[in-house]
Amino acid sequence: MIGVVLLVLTVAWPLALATMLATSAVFRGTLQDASWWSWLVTLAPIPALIAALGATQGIRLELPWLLLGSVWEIDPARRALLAAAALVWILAGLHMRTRFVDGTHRTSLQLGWLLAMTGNVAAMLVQDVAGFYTFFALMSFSAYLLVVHTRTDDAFAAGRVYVAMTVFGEVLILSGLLIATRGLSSPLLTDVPVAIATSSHAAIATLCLWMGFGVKTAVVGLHFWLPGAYTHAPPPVAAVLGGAMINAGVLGMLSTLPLGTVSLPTLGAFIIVVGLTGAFGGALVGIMQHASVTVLGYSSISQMGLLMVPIGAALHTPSIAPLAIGAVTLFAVHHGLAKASLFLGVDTARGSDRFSRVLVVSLCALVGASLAGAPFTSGAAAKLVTKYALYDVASVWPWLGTALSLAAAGTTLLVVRALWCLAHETAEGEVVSSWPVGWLMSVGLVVLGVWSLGLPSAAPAWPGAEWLDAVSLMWPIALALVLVGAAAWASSQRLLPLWRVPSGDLLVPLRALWHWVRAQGTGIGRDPSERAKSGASPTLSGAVAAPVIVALQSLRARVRVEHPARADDALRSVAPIVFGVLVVMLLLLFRFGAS
Amino acid sequence: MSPIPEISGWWLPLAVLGTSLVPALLIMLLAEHRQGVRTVLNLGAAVVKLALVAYMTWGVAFGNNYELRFGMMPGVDFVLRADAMSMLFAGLSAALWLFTTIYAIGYLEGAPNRSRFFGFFSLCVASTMGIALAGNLVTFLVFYELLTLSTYPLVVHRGTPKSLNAGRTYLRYTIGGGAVLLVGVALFTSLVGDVSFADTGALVSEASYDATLLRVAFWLLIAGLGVKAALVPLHGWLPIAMVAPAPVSALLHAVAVVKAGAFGIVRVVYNVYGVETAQALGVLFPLAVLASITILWGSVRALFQTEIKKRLAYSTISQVSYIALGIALFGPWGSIGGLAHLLHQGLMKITLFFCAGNYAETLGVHDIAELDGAGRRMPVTSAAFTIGAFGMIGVPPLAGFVSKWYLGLGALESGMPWVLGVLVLSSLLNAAYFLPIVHRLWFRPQTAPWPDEHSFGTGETNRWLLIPTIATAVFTVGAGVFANMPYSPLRWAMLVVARVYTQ
Amino acid sequence: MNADRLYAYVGVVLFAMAMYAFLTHTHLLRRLLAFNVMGGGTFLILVGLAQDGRGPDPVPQALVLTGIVVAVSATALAIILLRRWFALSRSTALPEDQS
Amino acid sequence: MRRRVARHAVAGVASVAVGIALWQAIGVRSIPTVSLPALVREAMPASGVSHDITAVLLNFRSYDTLLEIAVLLAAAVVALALRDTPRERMPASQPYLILDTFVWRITPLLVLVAAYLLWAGSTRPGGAFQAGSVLAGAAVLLRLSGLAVLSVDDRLASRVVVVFGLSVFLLVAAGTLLAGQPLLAYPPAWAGALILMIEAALTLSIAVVLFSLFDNAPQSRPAAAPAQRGEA
Amino acid sequence: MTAVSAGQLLPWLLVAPLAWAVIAVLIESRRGALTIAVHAIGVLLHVALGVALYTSVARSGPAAHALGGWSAPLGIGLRADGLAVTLVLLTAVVSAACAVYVMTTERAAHDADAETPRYFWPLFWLLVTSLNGIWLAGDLFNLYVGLELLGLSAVGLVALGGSETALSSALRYLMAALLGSLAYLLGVALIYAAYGTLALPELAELIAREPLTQLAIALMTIGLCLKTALFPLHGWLPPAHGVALTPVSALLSALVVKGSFYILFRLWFDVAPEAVTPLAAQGLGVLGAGAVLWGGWQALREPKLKMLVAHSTVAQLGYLFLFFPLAVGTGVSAAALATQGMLLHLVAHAFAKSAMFLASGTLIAAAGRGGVADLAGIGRHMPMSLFAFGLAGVSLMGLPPSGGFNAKWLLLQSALASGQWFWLCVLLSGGLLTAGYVFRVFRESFVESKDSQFTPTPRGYDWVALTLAAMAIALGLASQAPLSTMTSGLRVMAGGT
Repeated sequence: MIGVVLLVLTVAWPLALATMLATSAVFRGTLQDASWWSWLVTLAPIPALIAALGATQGIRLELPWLLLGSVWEIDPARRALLAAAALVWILAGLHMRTRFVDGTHRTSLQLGWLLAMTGNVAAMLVQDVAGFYTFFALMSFSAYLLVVHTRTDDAFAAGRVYVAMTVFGEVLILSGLLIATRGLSSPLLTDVPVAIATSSHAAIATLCLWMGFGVKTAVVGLHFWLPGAYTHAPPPVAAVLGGAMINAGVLGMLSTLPLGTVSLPTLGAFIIVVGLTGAFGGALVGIMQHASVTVLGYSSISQMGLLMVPIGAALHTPSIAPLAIGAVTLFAVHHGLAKASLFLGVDTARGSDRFSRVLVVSLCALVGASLAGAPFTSGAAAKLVTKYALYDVASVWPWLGTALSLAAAGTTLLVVRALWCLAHETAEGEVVSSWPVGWLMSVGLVVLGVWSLGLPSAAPAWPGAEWLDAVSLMWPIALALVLVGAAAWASSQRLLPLWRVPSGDLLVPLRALWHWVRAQGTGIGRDPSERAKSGASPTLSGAVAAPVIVALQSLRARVRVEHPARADDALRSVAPIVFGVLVVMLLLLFRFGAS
Repeated sequence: MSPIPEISGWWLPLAVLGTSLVPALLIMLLAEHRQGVRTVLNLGAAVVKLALVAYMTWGVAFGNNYELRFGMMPGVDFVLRADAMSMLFAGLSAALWLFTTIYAIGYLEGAPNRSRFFGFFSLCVASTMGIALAGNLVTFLVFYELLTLSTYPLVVHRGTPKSLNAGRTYLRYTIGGGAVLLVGVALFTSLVGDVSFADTGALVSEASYDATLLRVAFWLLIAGLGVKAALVPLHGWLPIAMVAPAPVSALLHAVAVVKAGAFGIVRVVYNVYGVETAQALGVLFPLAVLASITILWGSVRALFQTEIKKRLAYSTISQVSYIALGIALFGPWGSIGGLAHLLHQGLMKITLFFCAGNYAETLGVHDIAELDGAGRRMPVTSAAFTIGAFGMIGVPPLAGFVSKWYLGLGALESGMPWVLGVLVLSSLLNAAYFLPIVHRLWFRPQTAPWPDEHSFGTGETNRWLLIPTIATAVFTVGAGVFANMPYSPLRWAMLVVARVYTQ
Repeated sequence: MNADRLYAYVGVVLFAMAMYAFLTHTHLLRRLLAFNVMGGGTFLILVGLAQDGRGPDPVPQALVLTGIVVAVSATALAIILLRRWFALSRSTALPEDQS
Repeated sequence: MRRRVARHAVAGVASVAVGIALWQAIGVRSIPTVSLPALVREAMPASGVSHDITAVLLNFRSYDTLLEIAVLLAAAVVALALRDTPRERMPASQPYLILDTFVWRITPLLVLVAAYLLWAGSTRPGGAFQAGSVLAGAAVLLRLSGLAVLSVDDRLASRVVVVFGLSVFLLVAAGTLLAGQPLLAYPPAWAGALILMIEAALTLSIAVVLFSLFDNAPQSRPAAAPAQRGEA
Repeated sequence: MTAVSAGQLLPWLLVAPLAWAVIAVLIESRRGALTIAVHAIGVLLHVALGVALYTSVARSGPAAHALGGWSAPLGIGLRADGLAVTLVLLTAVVSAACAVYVMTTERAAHDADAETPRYFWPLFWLLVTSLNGIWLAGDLFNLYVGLELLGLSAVGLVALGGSETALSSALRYLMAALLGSLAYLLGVALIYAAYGTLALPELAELIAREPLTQLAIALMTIGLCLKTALFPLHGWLPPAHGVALTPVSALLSALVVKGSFYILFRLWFDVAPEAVTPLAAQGLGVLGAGAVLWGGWQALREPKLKMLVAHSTVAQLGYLFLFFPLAVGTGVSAAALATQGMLLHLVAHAFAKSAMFLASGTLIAAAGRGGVADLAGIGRHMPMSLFAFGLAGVSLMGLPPSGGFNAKWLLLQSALASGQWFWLCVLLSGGLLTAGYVFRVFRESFVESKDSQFTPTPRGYDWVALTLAAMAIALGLASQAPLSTMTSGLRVMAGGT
């Protein structure tokens, strides 16, 4: 019973807070300014956290009247993700609290925070397709409020890309779900992989779903929104984006892709290739960035690329799916916490003086080591589990292990680059006056290791000794450090070419293309008259339409003429003629009409 | 079987019709300054009608039949009948009429010609009710034309040259459409006879009729109805008719005119031909194509509009065709989607038009570009607008999502997966033209003073304008969130569809 | 050819000629006269043809009497209108016939 | 000019066509089977008059005559309605001895003729219309010769005389109806008297109406035009 | 009333209005209350007679009355079948409405301008008499006299306006009427020569297809077409109907032109179905189509309101003639449908057009000038008149629910049943054109202009017009009963010709 109440509260409590906030705003109240209120907002995910940690047996609640029939459930497999998300939200919230109380645009910030958080945690406990999709959308769209929080032009530009990509993702997800669940009125998430397996459109459905969620997880090619959003949002927002919300995408993939139910070798291979592209590409572009948050953003792209590898492999070879799912879950939890911690670190550093900054950067280095997969870190565990899961496909792609290790090197480079940037960034943004509790706690969590959160019970047998294999873990890091050294030397000698890849990479040429297309197509869809007014050159369609329009207008002019009906007068003056003609006609018709 | 006493309810359809017909006449006779009486008449009639419709809906759910039938002319009966399908539309009209009436009272405060306005307003709803309850094609035609006539004075209400020209365009389309519909009905009747709407189609054995002529009749009917339903290329009147006062636009777009067309298409496909016969005749696929083209074209045109109401108008063109699309998707899911959208679109679009009206009345804002920062000045209206816009895009848990979900299912079920592409594209376009507005509302600072601001005491705008806006917005959310509740639009659509398919 | 048949034929000729006149003249008085001649022709046909080959028949004669009264009334009415029209417009023809 | 030619051509063709058609049709016609003269002869005894045409006019087809009088009334009413007000009196003409004498001599004679025609109508050709015409002719003659004849104008007396014939006719008609008989079904015994009475009344009215049609015909001088009313 | 049979009632419908014509002449110089009272009694009596006759015949079948006690062919018979009594009732109602309109004018007459012209009432009653005479006539020659009475009183009513245009219109009308009557009379002469009788029932038995008969029918047809203003012989109608006084226009358009059409219908389908040819029927149909299109087009361009309505009459009369090709030479069901449609159109048009004329007159009286453009902004001041105009327009356009719609529907069905698609287009285009000119008026009236001045008009005007218009609408919902009365016993219903 308590469990059910908790479950309801998880969603209802933040929603209630949001409602109160909106009401207060409408009536010009001052709720949003109150200090106690900011605590409520910050700690709104507490029910979620308690539910996630406490629900060892699982809680289930059926709400047939809701949406298309809804089922809420915390099952053991998702507890970790839910707990991690709740934690990230709370920790980031602690960083946001000062902004809640006296930042600009408080109301929309708090509202966005609450709603996105609700969507995020609810998406992790809703089991039916419609409900999941609903909360996923709630999270995605509300996050816009957070992304554009600073209201700068850059933020708006980033927000626009974010929303566009989100909508794109949403419709892809919807299509995927529809294709997958054809014939099911109110399907559960668990039905989806099964349904796909039997569907004749399995590949299409899978692709749609993967791409749809791939927007959220910033799969390469769908990642355009990420650098901008991370860069221009406040770092705690980046923390929840990259630490919690991203995992909703991961969960979406895990829940809906037909992992283990059907073999889609081509698609699996494609996903692996794309993933690796993301992993290396993200690293490559990331190290050329100049802002710590941007670098961290590319790190997310890179990490998520890595995460795609087990997913692709599981699609390719269904038998490894259980292991892969466990690995991905672990990876996601680890990455979420670590990335959040790093962003919070950035937030802390920005508010610190020079001395404290050194401290902050060094602590961040600890977290970064975890991200890079240094031994005895959660990163190492994630990496090893992943490798283990991929063991069975090694025969297909023997180079996969190496690639993953190389990618770890890339991660290391990114971490170093991020820390370097962080250390050199001048203090900007809002100064966090209070003690950065959230960040410190996050560092603690990461350092202590994530698996204490309770690893998925469905996880594979623990790969005992192998994960102490320090060599396989260390050489990529070492390689990276060598590279860093080389780079530092080259830089000091001014040998390093000053390549700059703009933040947003491929988006830049795409945007240029879009502007060009728009310029070409200005006339499309306008009324012909408007087009004529704007002095556009005559078009083919205009040339075709012109005679018709002229004809119609002259006809109209004829109708409009308001003078006495001359035609009738004319007829009247020839009335005798008409009569005569008709007489003859009628006589003939009668005479000869019979035959 | 039925908990309601089995009354021979011939008077119920009549009463439902009368609750707006009688007030219409009374109001028209009322002197201009008798505002109190007029308001009481308006609201009283709306409430009574809602109650009657609710009662009837309840009865129909339990299988009761309410029918009024008498000979209209040789060979043709005048039939008013409440079946599940009619209650779908009647319920929508009755509910939204109440809100629109409230809204209009506030909107027209102090304006001239109110007796005329509300008279024709009521007449318009009477026609809508008649369309809903019509039990055969001729009766449908009667009210369909009555609708044209009663909406014309509303469209030209302002009496400006612009609105008069709009009225002329409106008439050209609708009267022309009516004529085509008349031919269609006449042809069908001459082929089959005066048949009443039946759940699985009035056409019992299509084999005994000339299939080509049946097809011709079908397309004539669709062409006639397509004018009001604003199917491309018959949609030209709709954006132009935007010059009408906001409550009228709301009525035209959400309840009355376009819906009458859409509902007519529903009737023709399901209750006249029967969906299975229509499928056998091969007319559903072209209809789906037509609807798809309309959906996309409307959305594309909407992108280029700079006026709020015009953008909404093109959006309507696009959205209403979802209904036709759902109908054309053979199979229960598509039907459910289409029928549910009939209601959902009404809720969402009326919300949007209310909001547009609120902006115009309170701030004097007509162009999208002038909306910057309106969210701060009018948060409730803007929230409602946001809900409506997101609903249109199909974002869950709003009503639009539910329709799209079932339409999508229907597309796949009927073997027209490309329709899914249309839906996706349309959603993207919807987002592309709605989200910038939402963005302006909330995230852009106000840059210029409002063109024509009115102050309404403490509230952001006139209470009469605000309450219906909130109500419909809440319904938009409710229809989605509680989609699976009994008597929700979705469930009612399911009930209807369960009776439409024979197998 | 008996007298009655002759009446009928004369009536035909009168009717046709008067009809020609009625259609070609624009002067209203002439038209009126043409009308009266036409009427005369008709009456001749009515009586002549009815009696042709059947002997005297009082019915058509009575009809013709009635017809004459009617024609006289019509003529009188026409003249009244015509004179008034002429007084107002100084014209003897209808507006569309005035060159 | 072209129109004029066309008008003549078409009118010619039409007239000739009608003429030829009539001519031909007359030539090939068949003799009818129904014979009204026989029926008339049969019914003559009950008609109240001995002259068959009068019988047809005022008994067998008296309804036609009733309507015919109504037609006449219509013309008279229009004449009254359109008559010039105030009426310009015709200037008294110079006395012409011969004319005056002639008129004075002939008028009583005409009245006498009229009376005879009226009376004769029941037995031989004659009747109300003929009598009335003669009377009206006398009045016209008087008026043309500038002699004092009362004009038929708006006065009640004039109007009474104008409708007198029709009134009598109608009263008889109503009487027959009230007696439970068909319209204008005279009781055979009264038929002759009733017909004569109607004829007499009609004669008076016809005379007055015909004269009024002459008398009230608008003058051709625009000065006399009455104030225009109604629609322009 | 129960004891009086329909046969006994018949002559009263002629005697009563004729008596009132006489009375009207007698009390002509009196104005005001007396006139109103006397004529009100007459109108009431007339309506009562009409209702009594209608109910009696509708209940117990057709009636006949041998005038003078002489049965046809010697005497003249009156006969009242369902169609005739319906038209009698129609005449009673429409003429009553027009009478009330005139009485309203008289009551409200503050200045001489609004006064009824002298001698309106006698002509009015003569007109009513002639109409009743035509509806009930059972004799060809009697019809001629009736036609003449109708024509002369109608011409007189037109001329009452007294203006130059009124006179020229009246003259033109008279010339057309006279020519038409003569053509008809010539036909009567030929028929009598051929069959030796004039009584319609006997003729119906006797008539065969032979040259003389056909010639007679042709002549009568052309004469009646001229009097019915069938395109292109309609030239006289618009000026006459447009210039006449408002209630006169209403009477003329609603009833008078129907008189000659009624005779034509009787002739073709009751008396001489054997003598007519499908080709001639097609010819009439083509002319009818021409009328629909031409009249509509002219109305669309007409700057004066009443002329517009008059042109509309031309167009609407065209619909009546579409009946001929649908009923001659077609199947039974097509002919029956066409007959029903035509008759219903006749009645509906009478109501609608009289309402429209009365409403137009009121609008013009309020605006002070007769142009459509002068109505700009009148909507706010004269809503009731406009409403009546609109309701009438609905019926004319053939939009449901209205008698006009039902009529159009039946004609459509007939066209479809007989496979004559061409008429379908005509029916439709006619409706669209009608919509065009009706809404032209509305477009002006909805203009919101501050500077236009309108004189208030008596409320009674609006009620009269509204009542008539409402009847046209009500006919759309309840056309079954009147139709079954009208068509009962018609030969054309039993089988096409």
